[in-house]
Amino acid sequence: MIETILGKYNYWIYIALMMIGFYAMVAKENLIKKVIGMSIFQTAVFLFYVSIAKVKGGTAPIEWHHSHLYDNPLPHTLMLTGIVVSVSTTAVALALIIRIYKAYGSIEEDRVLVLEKEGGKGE
Amino acid sequence: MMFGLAALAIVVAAIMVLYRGIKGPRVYDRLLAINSMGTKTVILIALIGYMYERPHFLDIALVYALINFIGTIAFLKYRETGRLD
Amino acid sequence: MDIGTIICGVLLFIGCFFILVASVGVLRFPDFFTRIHPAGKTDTLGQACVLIGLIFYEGFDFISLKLLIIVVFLLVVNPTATYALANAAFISGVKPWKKGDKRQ
Amino acid sequence: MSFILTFILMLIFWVLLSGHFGLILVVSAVIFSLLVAYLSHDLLLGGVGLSSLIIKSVRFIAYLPWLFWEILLANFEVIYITLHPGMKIDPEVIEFDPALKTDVGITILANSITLTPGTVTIEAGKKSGFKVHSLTKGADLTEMVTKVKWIEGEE
Amino acid sequence: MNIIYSPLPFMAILSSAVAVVLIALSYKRPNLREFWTIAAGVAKFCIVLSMLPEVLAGHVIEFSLLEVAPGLEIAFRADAMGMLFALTASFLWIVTSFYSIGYVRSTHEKKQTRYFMAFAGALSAAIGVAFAANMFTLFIFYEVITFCTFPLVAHKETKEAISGARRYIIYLLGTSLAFQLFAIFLTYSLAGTLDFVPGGILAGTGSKAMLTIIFILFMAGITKAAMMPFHSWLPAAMVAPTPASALLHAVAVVKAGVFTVVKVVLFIFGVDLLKELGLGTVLMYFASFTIITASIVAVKQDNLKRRLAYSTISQLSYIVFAVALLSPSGITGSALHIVIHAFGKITLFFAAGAIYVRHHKTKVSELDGIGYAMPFTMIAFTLGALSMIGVPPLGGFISKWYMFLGAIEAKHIPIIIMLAASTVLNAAYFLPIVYAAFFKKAKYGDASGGIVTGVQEAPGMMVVPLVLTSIGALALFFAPTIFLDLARIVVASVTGGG
Amino acid sequence: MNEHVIVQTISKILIPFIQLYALYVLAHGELGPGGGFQAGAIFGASIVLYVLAFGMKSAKLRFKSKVFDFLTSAGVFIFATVGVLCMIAGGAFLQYSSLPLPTKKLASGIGIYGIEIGVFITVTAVLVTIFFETAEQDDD
Amino acid sequence: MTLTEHLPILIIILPLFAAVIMPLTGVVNRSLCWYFTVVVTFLVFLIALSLVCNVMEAGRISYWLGGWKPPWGIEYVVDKVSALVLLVVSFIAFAVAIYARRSVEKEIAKSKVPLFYSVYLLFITGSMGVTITGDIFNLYVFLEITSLSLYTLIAMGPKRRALIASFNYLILGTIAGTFVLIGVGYLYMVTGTLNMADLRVLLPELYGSSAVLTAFAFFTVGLSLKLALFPLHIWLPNAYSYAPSVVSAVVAATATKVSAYVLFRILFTVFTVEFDTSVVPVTYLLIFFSSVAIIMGSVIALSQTNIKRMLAYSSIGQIGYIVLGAALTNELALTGSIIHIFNHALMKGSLFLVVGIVVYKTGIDDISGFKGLGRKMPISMAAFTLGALSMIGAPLTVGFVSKWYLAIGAINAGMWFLVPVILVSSILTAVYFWRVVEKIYFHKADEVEEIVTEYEVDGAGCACKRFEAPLTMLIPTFVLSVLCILFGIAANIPAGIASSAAKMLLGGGG
Amino acid sequence: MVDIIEIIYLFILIVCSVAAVRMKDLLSSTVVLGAYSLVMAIIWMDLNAVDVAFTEASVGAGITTVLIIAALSRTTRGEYVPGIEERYKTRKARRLKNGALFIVTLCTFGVLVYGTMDMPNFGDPDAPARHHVADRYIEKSHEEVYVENFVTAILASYRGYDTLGETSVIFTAGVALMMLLRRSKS
Ligand code: NA
Ligand code: NA
Repeated sequence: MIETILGKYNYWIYIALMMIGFYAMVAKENLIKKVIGMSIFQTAVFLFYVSIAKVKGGTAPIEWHHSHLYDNPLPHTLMLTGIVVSVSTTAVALALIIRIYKAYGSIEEDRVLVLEKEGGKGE
Repeated sequence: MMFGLAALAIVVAAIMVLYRGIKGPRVYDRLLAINSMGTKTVILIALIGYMYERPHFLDIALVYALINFIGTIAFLKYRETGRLD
Repeated sequence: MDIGTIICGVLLFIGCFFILVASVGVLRFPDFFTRIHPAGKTDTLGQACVLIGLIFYEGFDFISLKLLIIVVFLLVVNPTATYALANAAFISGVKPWKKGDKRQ
Repeated sequence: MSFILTFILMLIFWVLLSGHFGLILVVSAVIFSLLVAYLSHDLLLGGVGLSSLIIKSVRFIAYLPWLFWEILLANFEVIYITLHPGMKIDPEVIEFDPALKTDVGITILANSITLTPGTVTIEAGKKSGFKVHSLTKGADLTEMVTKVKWIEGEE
Repeated sequence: MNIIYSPLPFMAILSSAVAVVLIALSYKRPNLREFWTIAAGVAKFCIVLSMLPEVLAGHVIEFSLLEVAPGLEIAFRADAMGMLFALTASFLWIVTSFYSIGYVRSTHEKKQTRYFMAFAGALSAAIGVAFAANMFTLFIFYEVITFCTFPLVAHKETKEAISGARRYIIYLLGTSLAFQLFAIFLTYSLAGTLDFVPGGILAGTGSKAMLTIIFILFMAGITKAAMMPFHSWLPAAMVAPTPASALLHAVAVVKAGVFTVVKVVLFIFGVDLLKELGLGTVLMYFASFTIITASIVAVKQDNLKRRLAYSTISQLSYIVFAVALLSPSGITGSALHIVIHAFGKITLFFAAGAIYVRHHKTKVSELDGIGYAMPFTMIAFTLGALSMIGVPPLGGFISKWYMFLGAIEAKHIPIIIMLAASTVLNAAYFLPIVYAAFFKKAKYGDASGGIVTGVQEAPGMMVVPLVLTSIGALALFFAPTIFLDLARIVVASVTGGG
Repeated sequence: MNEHVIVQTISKILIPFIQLYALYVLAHGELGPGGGFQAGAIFGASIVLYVLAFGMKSAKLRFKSKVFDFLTSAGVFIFATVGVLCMIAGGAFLQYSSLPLPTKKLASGIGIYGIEIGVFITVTAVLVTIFFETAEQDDD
Repeated sequence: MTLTEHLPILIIILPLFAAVIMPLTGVVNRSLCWYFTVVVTFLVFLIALSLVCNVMEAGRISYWLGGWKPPWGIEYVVDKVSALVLLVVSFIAFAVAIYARRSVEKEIAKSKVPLFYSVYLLFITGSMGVTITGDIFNLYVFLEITSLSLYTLIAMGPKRRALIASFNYLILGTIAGTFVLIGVGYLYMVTGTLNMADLRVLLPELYGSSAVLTAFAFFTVGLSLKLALFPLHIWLPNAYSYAPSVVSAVVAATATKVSAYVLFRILFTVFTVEFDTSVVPVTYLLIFFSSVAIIMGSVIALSQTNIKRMLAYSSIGQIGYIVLGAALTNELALTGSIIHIFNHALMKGSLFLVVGIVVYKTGIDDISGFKGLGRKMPISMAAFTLGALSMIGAPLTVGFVSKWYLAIGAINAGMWFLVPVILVSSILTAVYFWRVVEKIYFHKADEVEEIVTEYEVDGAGCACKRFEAPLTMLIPTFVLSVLCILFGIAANIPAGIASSAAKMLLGGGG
Repeated sequence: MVDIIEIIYLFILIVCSVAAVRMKDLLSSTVVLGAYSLVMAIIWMDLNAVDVAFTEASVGAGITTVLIIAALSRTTRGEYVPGIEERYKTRKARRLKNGALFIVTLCTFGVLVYGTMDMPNFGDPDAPARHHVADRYIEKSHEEVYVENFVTAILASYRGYDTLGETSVIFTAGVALMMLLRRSKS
């Protein structure tokens, strides 16, 4: 049991981070907070992938005459893609937030919905 | 070992600075702290390179230094003028 | 142990000491403008010491050149960032702490 | 002029960074240095004559040892203050106008002040002059101002 | 029994479908438009007639159009049962067309093009139901009828019309989707086919409970047969113009409903299986209940068309009842009643329409003495009514006679009492109208308030058709041969030659 | 910032070096960490720094949005074209070894370099575009 | 390699090239963009068509990207299912592209039209990439291209509410995408491969592993979110109803279908049917949720007054059908499910296109806006009616064919109690569509006429009579709705493909 | 030693993320998110993920932070804090929503924890992920792709097509931003 817990500490942290991000993403009313949550949520997954790649005693996956034990390069590669996707999504999200603010004068989800019903513009 | 101890010392320093970063009270205090954390990150990356005996990844340290600088400038510009353009 | 390693050790020790003290300063000082002193310069010097220590350890090759570039970069960029911080705070009306004021 | 200079500088910088000399890399080095020179030569060296550049650079390099010494001193002072249980500080803001002519001069002075004795520049400009935050009262900056003025040259 | 492969059944359907397009195209020229209607009717009737000799000779005409998906085939088969329905429908369409033209022109209805298009479409679909070779094809045309008749019901576009039409479509579509389709799904997955086979396809395929469920689903799903409690769409649909009601009640819709019931009973389940399950009796009692209840309700209606509507509900259940006897004479009676009721009921509706067009009367209580103003109409009405009651020498008597025989064959003696009672009730709601029309003093007036004197018949385009259909109702008593032969062929096939 | 002098001066000095560094990262992607994405981001960062120090107006005079629009497309185009060239040369999409070059090593090297350049161009252009579009205020 | 062998990559790379060049084309000549889009989507459609033919003849096609043998490289797989989905997507893309011209002119700012077509093509590229790939990580990448372009397209809607709809979709879409990514990670962790075919070989040994189960759970939830299965559907109604008309149409016809297809792939080709039914009883859960979706989608649709919202909720119900068929895991039901992907694309596509026409002509997207349009736009309204009949599942329409297979499949699976679910929803569908049809043909137009004169550009003065939409809009709309009937009558063709596809999926091929 | 640093940093990561999410001042929140990225960088380095560290530094952390600031500059900085009255009014709905979301989060958490049980231990050299496909990348990429960085070998050659997809994602984002925010000049 202790072995399971200690042997996988990276995974526990990744789970915790993911949940923090996830909760912020869905529960926060402020749209920018949602984006911040999203950022944490996604980096948590990167952490998971990179943790898979780790090999005890392994070294960075770049050819090196001293070593024959490398970490797994594939998850690293995959996460480069993940990072790019994350940034792209963030950019689009922020653009939408700017537009929402322009249209409603607020970036709070519940306020915006109220304003939508009333047909007005905040602030 | 030597590098490890040094790294640990810097980690301790980073924790102290981070405390200031989270506590504030002003956003400037946070910024100051985070900027300082950024430079510590640069040093740590260099040290980790030596700990793994693969120091040729200093490019990454350099990028962090650069990004840290640009980030700080961006924060401050926003703080002063309320805009980035 | 060769001489480079020893010099490196010494420099690392000094550097780390500077950095730790700077951090203590950031924690202890009463306001933003006083905190900026340790953060802006003691830190910089500490970092420079550590990196120069690494240069001594490495000897002269392309890696130490890169370390040197980092040192120069930090020395150029850090004070600028410090200045920018201080300037922004000052302009936006943060009042410097005077002796006898409350801690912030 | 500045284009060629920038190109050479960039090529040197590349060699410092790279340390590899394969065919593709060398070709890239030349092309990319040209590209950067084309894009940004006016930023780095816009409108500076070669001779004044050399003079100023030499003077600046000569200024550096003194500066490093000052930095070292400054740091010991800060360490002393930081670790002293009584925290003997009495900050003040000093205002003065060093009457520097060039941006580079102002920059050098401001950054030097920031790095040295218990002082941090909080404002610097041609019009506004300098404002410096000092940890203790009575900081003396005149020597530094003189040295920076010397780097700037007398024209 | 020979199978003849020929596209004739499909062409019978197609003829009026083509007419739909032609009618739509000639919307600017009413005379041409009406010409297409009549021409298509005649063509259709001729095509159906041309198949008659073969069918009477005991052959079956088949045509497979296409296979929609494995197991789902659109195919047609003209057999005796279908012929019976198709002959009636296609003949009555011609008559109804003339009557419709007269009706809409004299009431200046709007959207006449849509009206005739829907009319032709509904007829196409009715023939499709008649000639469907499998349940899938039948279901398609069953639904097409619904959609084509919707515009007829909603024709007036008043609030009342639209809400009546809405109820109409919800009932018909809803139940057919919910129950009939469900039953079809179950049937297919049990039997692996949906073909109509004399003697049924379901025997020995599923548990008793499952088959019972399927049967109940079918009966609940064929709402067009207007068995209680799924009958209320029919009175609601009375908002339609009268010729449309005539079409609905006598020819297309309800007949398609009872025809489907008969098909399901005889060709999906089969006489033997139903007897084994004991479901015929249950259905019979249900039908009997509807016969009596609807008749009682009809007696209370003052609105003429509503009274006719409840009469229809009751009469349809005769057909269901008769087939549910599962005896040869019962099936014969059922098949014949499809035809005979059609002639009788269409006459009654035509008469109601004529009264409305000429005198704007819709209520039974307003008809005192109208027999003198509209002698032809009311005599025809009387013939139709007597046929409905089952008085000789009218067609109605023949079908009722076979039902009696069937009940005796099936040894359901108590049900004979029900037949008798219903006859009395039929008389109770029809005869007072006849009595009032001819023997009560006229107390109605025209627009100026004066007493009407002299004959004031509806236009000839309307009167001639209704006289014709009433003669038909009469003729069916004296010369039912063709239909009787057809019915016998049906009986022979479904009871295994017995 | 009211007084840009220091940041501006430092930026002037730094920007060319940052740009060259970005290109260095691009060129050395096969040898060490980094490659087109990172290089593009760093190059983009240099332009962001320019905007921060000198303002958007000055930046837009220097770096035309239209040029970046073009580059945005050009990068992906180059990448995909490399793939298609491999196809034309008889291999699968992006099968560098089929490129008609003397050695496989060179073919692979050129192919990878080609796509990295494509990536670099798109990333630079897009990051700059993104920054321009998000940072610029509506003043009217 | 011959051109034919390259078709699997060309079908992706062609629209990608077009998307990339589109903004530059816009600089040269803005009106060129539309022609360009139409030509490209047409070519893509042709490629899809020939792929379908090739697959039916030769079976599974595998394309090694970069020439690397899978599992080391990325593999493209065209089999009967993916070919069919490719065909659907490309056909809808083509039809909507033709339609787009006038609608886009009206709804999108002029300077953004080239960009719009670019993002449109990216969306198509992404959708097809997701469909054709045989690599689970590549799937994630293309899923994200699809998502990003979709967020953008939705945000271009004319009302400000579109922005919120888009943002909410972005949040949920990111969660969905990241869940898929986690699923990919867990599978990779325990097997060491990303190739679907390879995973299928390696996974059965590990079926007991909790990591595999977790991967499966994340895939299922993530994809259910993407395809808007009932409790996870909340993003869909707003996204569909506030998007520009063109986008609503193309999204409703393709996006959720593609996600559903991906779910099938995970359920049946990465995992095995035994796993889905016995190791984890996920199929029962899916049956439950899809049944709820079928009913709830229809019930909520019933209460909508906005036509786009009504169609959106109707889609939620229809998605239920697709998932239900898969969850029943027998050949007939799965055939129904696959054929419904195709059929629903046709009918929802045509319905949304008609709504687009109405919005284009009258500016109203409320059901009451349809009053009396039967006479004014006879062809559009005929198309709508055909679409509505298909949705109801009237025989001889495509809708009937789907329901037929699903119902028979359900009965064969011993779950005949699902048939009432299907039938009740058909009735509800009939009710809410009939309201509209009734408005079209049996109500008199009220205020429409006045608004018409405002919107009517070319037919000044004849507002009271016909104001049928321009041909570029009318033709694709009508073709789609006629296909609803055509493939309802000649259902043998798609049913043949679908049933062999279902066989393949259940047999684990592909 | 590296492990100790890593563990410490992992905990700091949690602290940063919680702080970033909870702070009311969005600018401070962003600042802390910057710190989070820096901490993450060290973890990448500890895990030998140099390319990830590089990318996260240049593409991820830096750009994201600057973009969020840009967004703040065009919207508003403070998170809206409703007054007591408003909070009181909406408390039921809020509690219900947050409760439901909390349960959803908890469920996800549960599944993840469950999934971790059968995972290979962290750093296990015999883990399947390390072998099968990855072996070839490590052993052959020098002869097959002629590249020293295995990550680059995969990224540019073995899975080069993914990179095209990735570039398309970036391209899509670029076009999206032009569509959403660019003002039409005429
Ligand atoms: Na690299
Ligand atoms: Na790289």
